[in-house]
Amino acid sequence: MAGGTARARPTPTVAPRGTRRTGRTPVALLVPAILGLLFLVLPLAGLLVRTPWATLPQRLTEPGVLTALRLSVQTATLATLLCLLLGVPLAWLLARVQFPGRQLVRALVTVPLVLPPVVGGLALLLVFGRRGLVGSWLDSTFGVTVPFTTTAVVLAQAFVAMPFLIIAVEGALRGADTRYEEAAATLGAGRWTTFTHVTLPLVAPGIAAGAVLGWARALGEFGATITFAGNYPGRTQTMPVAVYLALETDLEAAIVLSLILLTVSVVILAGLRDRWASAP
Amino acid sequence: MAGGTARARPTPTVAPRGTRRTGRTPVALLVPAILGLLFLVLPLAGLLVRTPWATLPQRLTEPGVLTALRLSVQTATLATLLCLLLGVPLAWLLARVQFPGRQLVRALVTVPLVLPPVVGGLALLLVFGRRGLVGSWLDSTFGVTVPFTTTAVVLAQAFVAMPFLIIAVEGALRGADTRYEEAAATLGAGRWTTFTHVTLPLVAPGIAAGAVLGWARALGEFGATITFAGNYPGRTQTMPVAVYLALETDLEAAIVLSLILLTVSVVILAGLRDRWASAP
Amino acid sequence: DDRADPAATGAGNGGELTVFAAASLRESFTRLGQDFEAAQGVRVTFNFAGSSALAAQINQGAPADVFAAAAPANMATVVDAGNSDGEPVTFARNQLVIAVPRGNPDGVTALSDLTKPDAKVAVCAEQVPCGAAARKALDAAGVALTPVTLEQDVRAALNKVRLGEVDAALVYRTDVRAAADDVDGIEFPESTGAVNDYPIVVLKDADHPAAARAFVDHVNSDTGRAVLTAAGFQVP
Amino acid sequence: MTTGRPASLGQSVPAAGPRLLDAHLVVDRDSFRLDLPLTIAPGEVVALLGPNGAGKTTALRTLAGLLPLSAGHLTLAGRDLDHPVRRTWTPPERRPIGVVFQDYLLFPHLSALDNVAFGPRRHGLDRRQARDLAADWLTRMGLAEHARRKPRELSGGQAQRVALARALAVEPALLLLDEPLAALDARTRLDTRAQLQRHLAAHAGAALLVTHDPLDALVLADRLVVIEHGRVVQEGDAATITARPRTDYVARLVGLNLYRGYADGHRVRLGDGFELTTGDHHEGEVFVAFPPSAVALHPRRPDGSPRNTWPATITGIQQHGDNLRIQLVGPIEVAADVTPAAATQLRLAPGQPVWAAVKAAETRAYPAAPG
Amino acid sequence: MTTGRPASLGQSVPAAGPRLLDAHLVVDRDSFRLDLPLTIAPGEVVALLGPNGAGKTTALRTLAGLLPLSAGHLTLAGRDLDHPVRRTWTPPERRPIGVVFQDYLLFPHLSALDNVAFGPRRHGLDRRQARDLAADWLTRMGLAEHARRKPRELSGGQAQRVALARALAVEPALLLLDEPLAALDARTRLDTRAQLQRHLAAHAGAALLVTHDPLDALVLADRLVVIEHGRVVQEGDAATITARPRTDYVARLVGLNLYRGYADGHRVRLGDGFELTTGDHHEGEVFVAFPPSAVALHPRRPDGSPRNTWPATITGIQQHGDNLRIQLVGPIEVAADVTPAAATQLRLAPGQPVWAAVKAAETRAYPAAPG
Ligand SMILES: Nc1ncnc2c1ncn2[C@@H]1O[C@H](COP(=O)(O)OP(=O)(O)OP(=O)(O)O)[C@@H](O)[C@H]1O
Ligand SMILES: Nc1ncnc2c1ncn2[C@@H]1O[C@H](COP(=O)(O)OP(=O)(O)OP(=O)(O)O)[C@@H](O)[C@H]1O
Ligand code: MOO
Ligand SMILES: [Mg+2]
Ligand SMILES: [Mg+2]
Repeated sequence: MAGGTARARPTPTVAPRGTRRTGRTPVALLVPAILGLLFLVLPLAGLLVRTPWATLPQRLTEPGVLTALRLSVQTATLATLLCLLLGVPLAWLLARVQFPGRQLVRALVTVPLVLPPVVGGLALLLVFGRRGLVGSWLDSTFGVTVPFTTTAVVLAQAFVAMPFLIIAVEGALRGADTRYEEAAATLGAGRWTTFTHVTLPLVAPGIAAGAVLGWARALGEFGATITFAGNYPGRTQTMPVAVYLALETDLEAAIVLSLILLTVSVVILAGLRDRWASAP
Repeated sequence: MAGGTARARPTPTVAPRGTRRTGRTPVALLVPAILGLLFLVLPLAGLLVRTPWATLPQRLTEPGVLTALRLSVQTATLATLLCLLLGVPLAWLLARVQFPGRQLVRALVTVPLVLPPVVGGLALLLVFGRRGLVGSWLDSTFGVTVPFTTTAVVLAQAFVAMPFLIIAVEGALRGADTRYEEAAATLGAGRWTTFTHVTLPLVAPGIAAGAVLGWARALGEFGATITFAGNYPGRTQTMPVAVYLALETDLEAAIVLSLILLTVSVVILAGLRDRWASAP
Repeated sequence: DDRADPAATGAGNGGELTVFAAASLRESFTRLGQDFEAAQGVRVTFNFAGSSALAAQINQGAPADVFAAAAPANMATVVDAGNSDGEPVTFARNQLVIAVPRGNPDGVTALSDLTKPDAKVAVCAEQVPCGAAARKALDAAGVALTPVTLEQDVRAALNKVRLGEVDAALVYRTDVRAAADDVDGIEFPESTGAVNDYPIVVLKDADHPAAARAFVDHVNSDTGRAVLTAAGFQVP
Repeated sequence: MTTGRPASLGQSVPAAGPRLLDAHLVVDRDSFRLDLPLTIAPGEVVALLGPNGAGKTTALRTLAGLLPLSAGHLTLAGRDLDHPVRRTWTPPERRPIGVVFQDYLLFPHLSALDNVAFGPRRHGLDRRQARDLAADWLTRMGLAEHARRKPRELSGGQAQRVALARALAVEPALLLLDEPLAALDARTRLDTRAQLQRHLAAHAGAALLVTHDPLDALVLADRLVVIEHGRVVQEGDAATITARPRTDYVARLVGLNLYRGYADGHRVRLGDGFELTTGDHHEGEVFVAFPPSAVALHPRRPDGSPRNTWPATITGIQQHGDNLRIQLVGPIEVAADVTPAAATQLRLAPGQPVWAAVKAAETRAYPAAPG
Repeated sequence: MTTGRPASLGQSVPAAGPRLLDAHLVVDRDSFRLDLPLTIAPGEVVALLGPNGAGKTTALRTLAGLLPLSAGHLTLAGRDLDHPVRRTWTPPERRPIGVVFQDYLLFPHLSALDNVAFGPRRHGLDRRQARDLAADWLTRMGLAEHARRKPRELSGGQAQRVALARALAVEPALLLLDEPLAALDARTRLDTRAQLQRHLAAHAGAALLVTHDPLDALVLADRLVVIEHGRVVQEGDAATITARPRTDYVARLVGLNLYRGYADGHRVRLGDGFELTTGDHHEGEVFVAFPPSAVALHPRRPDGSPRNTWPATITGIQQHGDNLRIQLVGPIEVAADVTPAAATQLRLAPGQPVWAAVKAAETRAYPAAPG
């Protein structure tokens, strides 16, 4: 499974690669794979065609852009951490513990996925808003109001991103061989130690995949953010919100902002993935 | 790993469950898991509190609602199939074949995730629209225009949903033991047969998780749909679009529509998951 | 309202005025805000979003001083919930035009030109103000139009024209003015009966009611009217 | 080689002295039922033998706490670890039990060293101490130079030895070993077996060893428990079991021909009417056993002394050590060992009819009722 | 038990007659290098033996096409399957090679039957035919009633037999078996070994068998290849290897004490100055071997005939079959087998000094240079 040293051998029967089993990539897989890639990447090309390259440097240096970008990356990262903190245990619960109503909980977890984000933001407002179920209590007890703060951005992003993480991690947990956990138990590891020392490392690729999904979803989140956190530059105006506003007036500006967001995320993901993708 | 028959034994040391290893669920996992669940479910409660239960039956029977609901479920399902068709091979390529630029492709796959959906819709227009890169060719050659059709809805949903599927499936593929594929090869199975007969069944839970993610994301998709496919009842008006428009005039109506959408998706997912969650 | 610590409410700094304004007002209000800051020495923070979302936020206790909506219906939601301080006033009007690609290749001159069999037309959905206005105008003209799409807002309809996906769209004059590079606006007589009003009001929970009133006055002042007119609005 | 039904054994023969482990393991799994009374004294090593699918791994899993009992009980050092009726159950991590799994189950993300250090860490040692201890164990297992390797970089046998070290490192009161030596080569096996023997002798705890290798069982275990289809078919020390197998499986294990019949003095009537004359004198249900080497083959009916002679047909010939082992059918199925020289002389080949003869003095008869 | 370095063997001894497999397997893996010349004739069964980590599995993987050669070549039935210099390489699925893996690798999602039917399906049989064939194989393996089970519901030994059936069902030209009998119990092992032997005899193809069990190797294989550290240390038929081990590993495998020294007539000087008198007469580098049973132990220096006597100290005692095997240190390390009666009489215990004696007639000396 280790990367191994590929031996370059340009032969009709394809060069073997490391310790992996090798052979010609079947056309039946290659064709749809390439079609899929084109389908995902072509629209990006469409954006690039419409990009006003001349004004690009100027846009980049506009102060509001960098602020929004920084805010986006920061909040998406915090939201991902929150998702990991709450979502991984929840995924574990769903995958490893049998309890009544598990099927229902599992389906409920997907709710934020299906909810149109704007409605999600509204729902968050109904709960954490100053007049909301939890928010009114927070306000009267601690004098804290959540909406329209950077915290609200993080919560909105975490709300929409968490299901992705949970489902990906639960899938990984179900795929993992539970007998390693049994072995850990016989060595004196309780469920918690087993979780941290055996389960987590074993499903690390799945968690990484889930975190990437969650981070990307959080980074692109717009509807819930603008509804729950509003649109204040420097505080709650993330890149997608800036893009939305730019769309109101200037198509090209919106495209440029989107491309900036994309470039940053692709660079970060490519960098991160280099690490974890080679791990297992 | 099989479900097994739980023996009910209400003892301080927790009843063992089937063949699984058993023991008390650690608080360090239980607390964040429950917090996570609350975080995801409370907003739903917020919506329920605001639901005008009295007018609910009347809303449900409005003809436009059922039409939009049917269209949503149909297009999301078709989009998921398209994602499976193109996305699983692409995930396989990323997980199993080493080729130059793999890291970049992997990062590019996440682009639609990060792109604000409205911009995604715009990008699709720039490619498949009447004046788009591919669309103008389609129009002049076949007289086909994609935007404002149900096909456009499916494409928009597939575009935003595919990354979820790909990342989930690739994670599952990386977690799977490649030695089974080696064993298949020694039995005369080529890469394609190995893929269909060994790899796919082995990563079935991962694919199912990815499909659920994709379906749910497609079902909730709004921005790319309305931008690329527009909004026409019965043809391109999906539930999220209907919800968004209802939101413009009537909060309660929007909440009711959202709840209908959610209920349908939770019922379908709970039903589906009963099947695949017990499989591995 | 005499909350002790405005910072803790998330409303921002003490000397800061918060204005919730419809997204279509972004350019005009940003300029007005700069003028106001210069004149009054009060910082203005805007929260631009869809009018309906803003109304929902305000009704859920959002810390805002002023609400400027793109339609009376959204304003009514806030007023009916008792969150306004006084009666809203209409500070601007917007009128429909037919947006066509620059140079008007199909030679559109009237609403009835949009009913040609192969013409692709975008109008706003009836739930949003420009859609309601379009309905009114089409009814007034007695034109039975079958659009290919009912757009979520004017900008979306306009962008369909800009990208060439539709041959025409019914949008506001302000929108056409902002996109003058790509589209032409064809005025039509029935639009006068389908004008959309923009109301503004000071909110009940305003932290800075005085400054809020000053801002509303500023919008209705000559300076304000000039800025709005320049953007294509009509002013009452 | 036909066999009688195993005699009903009732309760397990209790180990002499105090019992460290006192269990009656009852587990239902689909169509399979394990019903195994089992006691082990402190310091005692019990080998659990049985054909594939007999329930050995199932028994180990219940002891380790990985599978709950359906009925019965499980008491270790006076502690009730699993008792369905009393509704008590102790999770695996709180049982003083170590396990070497049949397929290793080394943690793939940890080095060999950290795999072995895992248990000691959980038992309270700090990282440094645990690693020192682990390094020590690996050295004893001859794996010092592989300490940094990940399991997938180890060969099968190396992995097995790491698994052994990992289980031993926590010094459990009861050590469970599922085929611990199966994947080891002859040389390492000898060393590891000796070490295992030393370790088992050194600590006061007990051990249960699942093995298919009679030599492992004989060398390492104080007592053998043989199960088939989830039930005990024979139990006792090596000498008894070797001398007096009670089932076909045990007979093959120890290399004897075994029959069940009804004795009337020196004559034993087997089920199908055939009679054997034995040296021993018994009345009633008995087993008769004799080694393949006691069977002589003749081209024609022999005259001379052997009282037991019968015509038979050769069905198979295999090399067996220096000799050939000949499988024969006839009134009874029997295995015979002959030297290659004799085989050549007799021109033995499958299908060929021969006469088999066994001297009564070389057979052993013993009562079928246990005791 | 000290041993000389294995003599340099150069090229593999080619099999007699036509070669089905003609290979020189060279693989580099981190610090490990396999360098194994290997030829197998049609119908021949070669056993590959070696200590853990010697490279047996690595060799199997290169033959199967799961690991590319770093150098050398691999030709099967005249087809170049892997030849780095000629840049040809055939993927595993197009090699007429079947593999039984060390840890089974049964497809977890398929029943035992479908696991076995998998290969035949890929080789063109329709579903019905493939299943019939698979059912047939399972029946031969004594697994008919487990055909519908999933691998996780099989015991270790049952799984191993399904894996065996799966590899055999495609009737490969070259069958590779990585410890195919290791997990089987004594009874099943005997049957399966016999079946395997029949099957191997029946088809024209060849087989390479990795095993740790000398008995498996002796019974099943026509020729033995012993590797250590990735290189061949000894090769030949069972008789030669049993009689003339060339390394410590082989000596232990066949149960002999082995030394290397310099012969001058009947006297052989070992490395450390100690001299052994042997029955054989040689000049130059030789090996000297004798069985542990040839070593007699005495409480005092014996008078009498044995020419080789030396003082030694007991370091270990193990049961070994019916006897005790005593490990001794002294001028040379040696293992001695004594009966329990003798041990009791001598009051043997670890640490106790004794005198060891070996008759010259019971030792064998043979040249260290191969041939
Ligand atoms: N998860 C399971 N579900 C159903 N039956 C099972 C399961 N696991 C094992 N069995 C069955 O239980 C019986 C006992 O299996 P077990 O693994 O205990 O045998 P074993 O004695 O360890 O055999 P081996 O020597 O081959 O490892 C077998 O018939 C097996 O097929
Ligand atoms: N993926 C790998 N990367 C690096 N080294 C490896 C890898 N796999 C095996 N090795 C090393 O290669 C050597 C040969 O291993 P191999 O598995 O071929 O041994 P083996 O003879 O089959 O041993 P066993 O009898 O224990 O199965 C060992 O030293 C092992 O540690
Ligand atoms: O500014 Mo609006 O509410 O999008 O028409
Ligand atoms: Mg077992
Ligand atoms: Mg191996």
